[in-house]
Amino acid sequence: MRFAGRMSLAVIVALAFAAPASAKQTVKIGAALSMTGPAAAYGANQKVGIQAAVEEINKSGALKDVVLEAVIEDDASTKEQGIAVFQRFINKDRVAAIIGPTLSNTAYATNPLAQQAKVPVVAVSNTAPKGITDIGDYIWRVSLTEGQVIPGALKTLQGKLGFKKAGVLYGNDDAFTQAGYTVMKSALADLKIEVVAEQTFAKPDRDYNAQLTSLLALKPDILVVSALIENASGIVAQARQLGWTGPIFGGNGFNNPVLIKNAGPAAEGVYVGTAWNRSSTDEANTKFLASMKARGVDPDQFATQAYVGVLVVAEAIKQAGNKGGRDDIKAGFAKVMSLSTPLGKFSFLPNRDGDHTPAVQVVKDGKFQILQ
Amino acid sequence: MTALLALEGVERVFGGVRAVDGASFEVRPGEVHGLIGPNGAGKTTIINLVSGLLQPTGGAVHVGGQPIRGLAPHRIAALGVARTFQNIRLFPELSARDNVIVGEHLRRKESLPARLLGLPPAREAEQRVRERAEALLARVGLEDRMRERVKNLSYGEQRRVEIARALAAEPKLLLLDEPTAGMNPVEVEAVAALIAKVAAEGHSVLLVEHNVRLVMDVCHVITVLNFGKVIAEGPPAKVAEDPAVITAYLGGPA
Amino acid sequence: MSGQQVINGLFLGSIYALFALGYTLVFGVLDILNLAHAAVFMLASFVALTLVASAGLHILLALPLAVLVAGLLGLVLERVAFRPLRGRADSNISGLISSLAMAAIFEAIAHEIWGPNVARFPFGTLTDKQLHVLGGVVSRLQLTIIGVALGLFLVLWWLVQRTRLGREVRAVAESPRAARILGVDVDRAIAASFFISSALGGAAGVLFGLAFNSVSPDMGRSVELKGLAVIILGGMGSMTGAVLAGFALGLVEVFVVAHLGGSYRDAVSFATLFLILVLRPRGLFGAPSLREA
Amino acid sequence: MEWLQETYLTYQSTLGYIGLNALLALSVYTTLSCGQLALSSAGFAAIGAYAASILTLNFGQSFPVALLAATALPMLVAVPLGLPVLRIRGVFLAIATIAFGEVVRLGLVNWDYVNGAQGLVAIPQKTSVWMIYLAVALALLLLARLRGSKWGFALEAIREDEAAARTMGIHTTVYKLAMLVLGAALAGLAGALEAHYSFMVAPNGFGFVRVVDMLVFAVVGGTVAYYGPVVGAAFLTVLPEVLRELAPLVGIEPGPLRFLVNGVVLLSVILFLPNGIVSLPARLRERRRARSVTA
Repeated sequence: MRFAGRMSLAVIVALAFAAPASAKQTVKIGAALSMTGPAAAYGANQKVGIQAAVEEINKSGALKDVVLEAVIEDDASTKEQGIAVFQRFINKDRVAAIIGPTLSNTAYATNPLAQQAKVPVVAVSNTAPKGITDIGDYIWRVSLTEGQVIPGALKTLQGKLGFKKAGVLYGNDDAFTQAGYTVMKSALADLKIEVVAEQTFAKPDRDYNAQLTSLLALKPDILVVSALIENASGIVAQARQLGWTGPIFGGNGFNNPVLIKNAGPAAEGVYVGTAWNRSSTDEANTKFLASMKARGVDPDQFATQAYVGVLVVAEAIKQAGNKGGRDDIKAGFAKVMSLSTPLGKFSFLPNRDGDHTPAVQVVKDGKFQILQ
Repeated sequence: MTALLALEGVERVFGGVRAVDGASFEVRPGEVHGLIGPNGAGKTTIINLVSGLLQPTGGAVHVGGQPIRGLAPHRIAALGVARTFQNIRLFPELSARDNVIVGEHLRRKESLPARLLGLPPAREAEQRVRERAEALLARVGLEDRMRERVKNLSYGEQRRVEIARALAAEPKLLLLDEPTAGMNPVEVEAVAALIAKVAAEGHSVLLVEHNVRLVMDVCHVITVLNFGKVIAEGPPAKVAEDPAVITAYLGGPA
Repeated sequence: MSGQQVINGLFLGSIYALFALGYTLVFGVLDILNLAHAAVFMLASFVALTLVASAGLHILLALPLAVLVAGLLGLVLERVAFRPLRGRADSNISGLISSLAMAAIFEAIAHEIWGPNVARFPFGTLTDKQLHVLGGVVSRLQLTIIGVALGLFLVLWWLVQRTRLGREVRAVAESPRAARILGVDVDRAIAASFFISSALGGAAGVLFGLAFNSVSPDMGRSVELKGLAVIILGGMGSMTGAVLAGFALGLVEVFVVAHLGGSYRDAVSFATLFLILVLRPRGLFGAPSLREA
Repeated sequence: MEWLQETYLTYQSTLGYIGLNALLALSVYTTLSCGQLALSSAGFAAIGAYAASILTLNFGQSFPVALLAATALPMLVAVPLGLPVLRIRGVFLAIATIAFGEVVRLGLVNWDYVNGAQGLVAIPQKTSVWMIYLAVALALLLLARLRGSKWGFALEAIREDEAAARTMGIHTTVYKLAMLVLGAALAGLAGALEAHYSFMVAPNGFGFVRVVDMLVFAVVGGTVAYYGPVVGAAFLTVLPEVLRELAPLVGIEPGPLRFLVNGVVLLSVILFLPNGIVSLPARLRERRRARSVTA
């Protein structure tokens, strides 16, 4: 009798726990981020963005019974571990979608595996103009390529400042900065801007005085720079120290609060062509900034795009009728239209690249401001 | 009959110091030739010059009538010269037997493809090499220490392995640099007998040695060096009475 | 080459020289490469940054403290990664690897404590004024760094040439066994070399962080291989050589950037390093070891 | 059964990379086996990877042809590299070969034909795991067959005492060069296999960090035995995946701490197991014997 009683109690307890669980459906989203290695700084920021988005969506109840769960793994900035993480997500964690990986070079190695396994991938920081979404119909991208941002931004800027001669400086040992340079070069050619000289640096470098001196000696009207943030603030500071007071133009890599923090007054007059207008007063953006502030984070573009990556996945689930299967999400992506995000109204292009309005910002009074 | 080894006015200068200063002497086939002299007389330098680890700064060394100037050590070894080292340079992590097997290097004419394919002839050849090495170690009285790593052997045992390793090349000329240093009297006796026997088999020996009794017993000819110069040469009995030698050894005005 | 480029080269060279000075000291004494030197360089920079930014110390107080910490890290390195290997047959290979392991550990710790982002010293840490010389601009900070590099070189030279400790270190460099017979406390001399070496590396790190306003867990990357080039160029274990080679490499790099372009800079450095090792293994400045420093 | 399949699918890339890393570790081991620390393997792997990828991508060559070229080209480069460089000893050889590797990497970064830092992408996946292990098996067989032969003993002699080996008539330069060339072939082959396994190659995959990894595989596994590098590569390639598994259980988040464990493992092996993991069984046996003697 006593035994039976305990049994029935156990059954009741089990049922009590099982009942809500059966109604709730957990959808796992894998995030392959570079938390160690050369790209560690980006992975760390992306992680914050992803966690924030997942928490907010779950709390809002926008997906009804679907609960998102982020599974975050470190790819150590290598393709070897990137591949291992993807296979884990695909076969072991059985995630419904994958966000990442941080680096384009890793994406070339990992995304074909997801394509083969029919697992949708959302790239949130791959900006290589070619070859990412070309991998297949399961590969989607939130991050605008430099090709979508730089030419328009340079055109706007030239209309305002009227420069004719540019000095170009770029990091040639990094896929991101080299791709950015290629875009800048053709954009400058299209605008018929003379390039007085090109100089390069390597990602570990912290001294750019020699390159800047030889560029400035040729009297350009503007410095056009393709650099990641760890180089960007140093380049800006050293250019100013060498007496350069003219405009400096940078791409997505410059869109980072660290630029202002580390370059200080030297950052004044830096123009940034970027996917994310951090000073936008759009509600989605102000809400995002507030929520990040509450977490003690001053977000950069990487955090923002990662955040939007989760929003886009959530929207896809919603569009698929609150179903979180792999193909549901893939089908849902195609229906994401004018989604309100911190990046602006977001849609996908037919080639699965992201589409929203890029911005040109200028650093003024110690703040990023939209170029009026 | 031409000399197996001939030094003609050999010089070697180290940063202004003349370690060997115009030394000339010859070693004939089948001869045990002693090379003695006080510390720093240039004996080991001569061994290094003959084996090619050092190049002379002047003069000429001939092995079997051929000048060896500029020849690398392995080329000199191929002329039939093998040596031991004053400060023992065995391959410490290898067993005694494997050390001796390395010594057989030049005598082994095996085919790499046969070996890589693991063909029987290659295996048989290796079996023979092993047996020869074991026989040589038995000859120096180390039959029960063959599998031991040489770094675990005693000083005297290591010296004997080195001699066996040098003999494994079946050299025409054997250079022994203080082969009995650190040995007990019984071991010294055995080495003396071995040297005599090796010479009887037709090998020539150039022996650098501090143990004067041993040198007197086994050498046919002795060359005495002092400050890099030859100060006496001849049969043991004659050299032992040479006043210059006595002065050099006992000190005092030369 | 313009006056500005000469200044650029001298400034870059002084950083290389300072980094290589400590590097070459240990290399000369122990004949092993301490690949954790760049990690100590980085940690010292973070320590100074924390002392200035969080504890509010003046940089002139924080610098010596950070240098002291770096020296202590050198002692830790010696104790953990090198002393246990001494006397092992392959000690130069295993020492190289154990120092790599320590570098990974140091870097992971820095990463954990300070995060992966590039940090900078607070504005106004050192009042900075622009000066005009040689037709170019130079900041007082840059001049200070060049001066400190030369000053530390002189201090080290005095330490090695004129003090008892220096004599002991030189004796150990010559032959540890002989030194021991002569009554030198070899362990102490080696530990002292590590302390001095790492302290210098730490000083280089703090000055580097100040000069470029760039402190991050991977900041050592930019100097670790260049530092190798400098110590080879200068001749193993030669302190004068390291300083001269540091300045020479700085000037050559700037020259290459000015006349061939930045893409060739590192390739030229490494090709030069390669050729020197092949053609003149004792280094350009010929001093083959510490005793001629 | 399903569990087995899931496990295989999850870890198949790790399995492939164990083999690739084993080949790369062996390529460092070949020169280490005669006492030379040459760190040129990343450069050779880059040459092989790019040669093969250019052949399959741009010239439509078949995979076997590409693999052959990727093996042969580094060998051709190794000869003129080795002749001057192998005269340098110890740490200096290491530095010279690091410089070589950096020059190769920087050459690729500045070579527009291969897209510079962005590398070659969309390389067809032609490598199967069995091919990798066939290559590993052949390399191991080759090294095993050398052991105990005239050539194997010559290599050991050079490792132990080069000058003494020369007086035994061993042409040390030829041996050292042969091992560098063999290592170059293994590295080139590994590079080509990896490129056609992971869809892409980029210069940053072949920098100083990578060659250090290869050396670490070899040393952690143990260089006293020819199979040591394979054991080391297996251990260290699996380690991050094991940590991934364990991390949540002990509350470690993905990030720097995982990196720390790697450093600690490496240091412990160097300090406490100087002959690498392969010497562990012997060490344990010795200890047990020592204990039974004292007891």
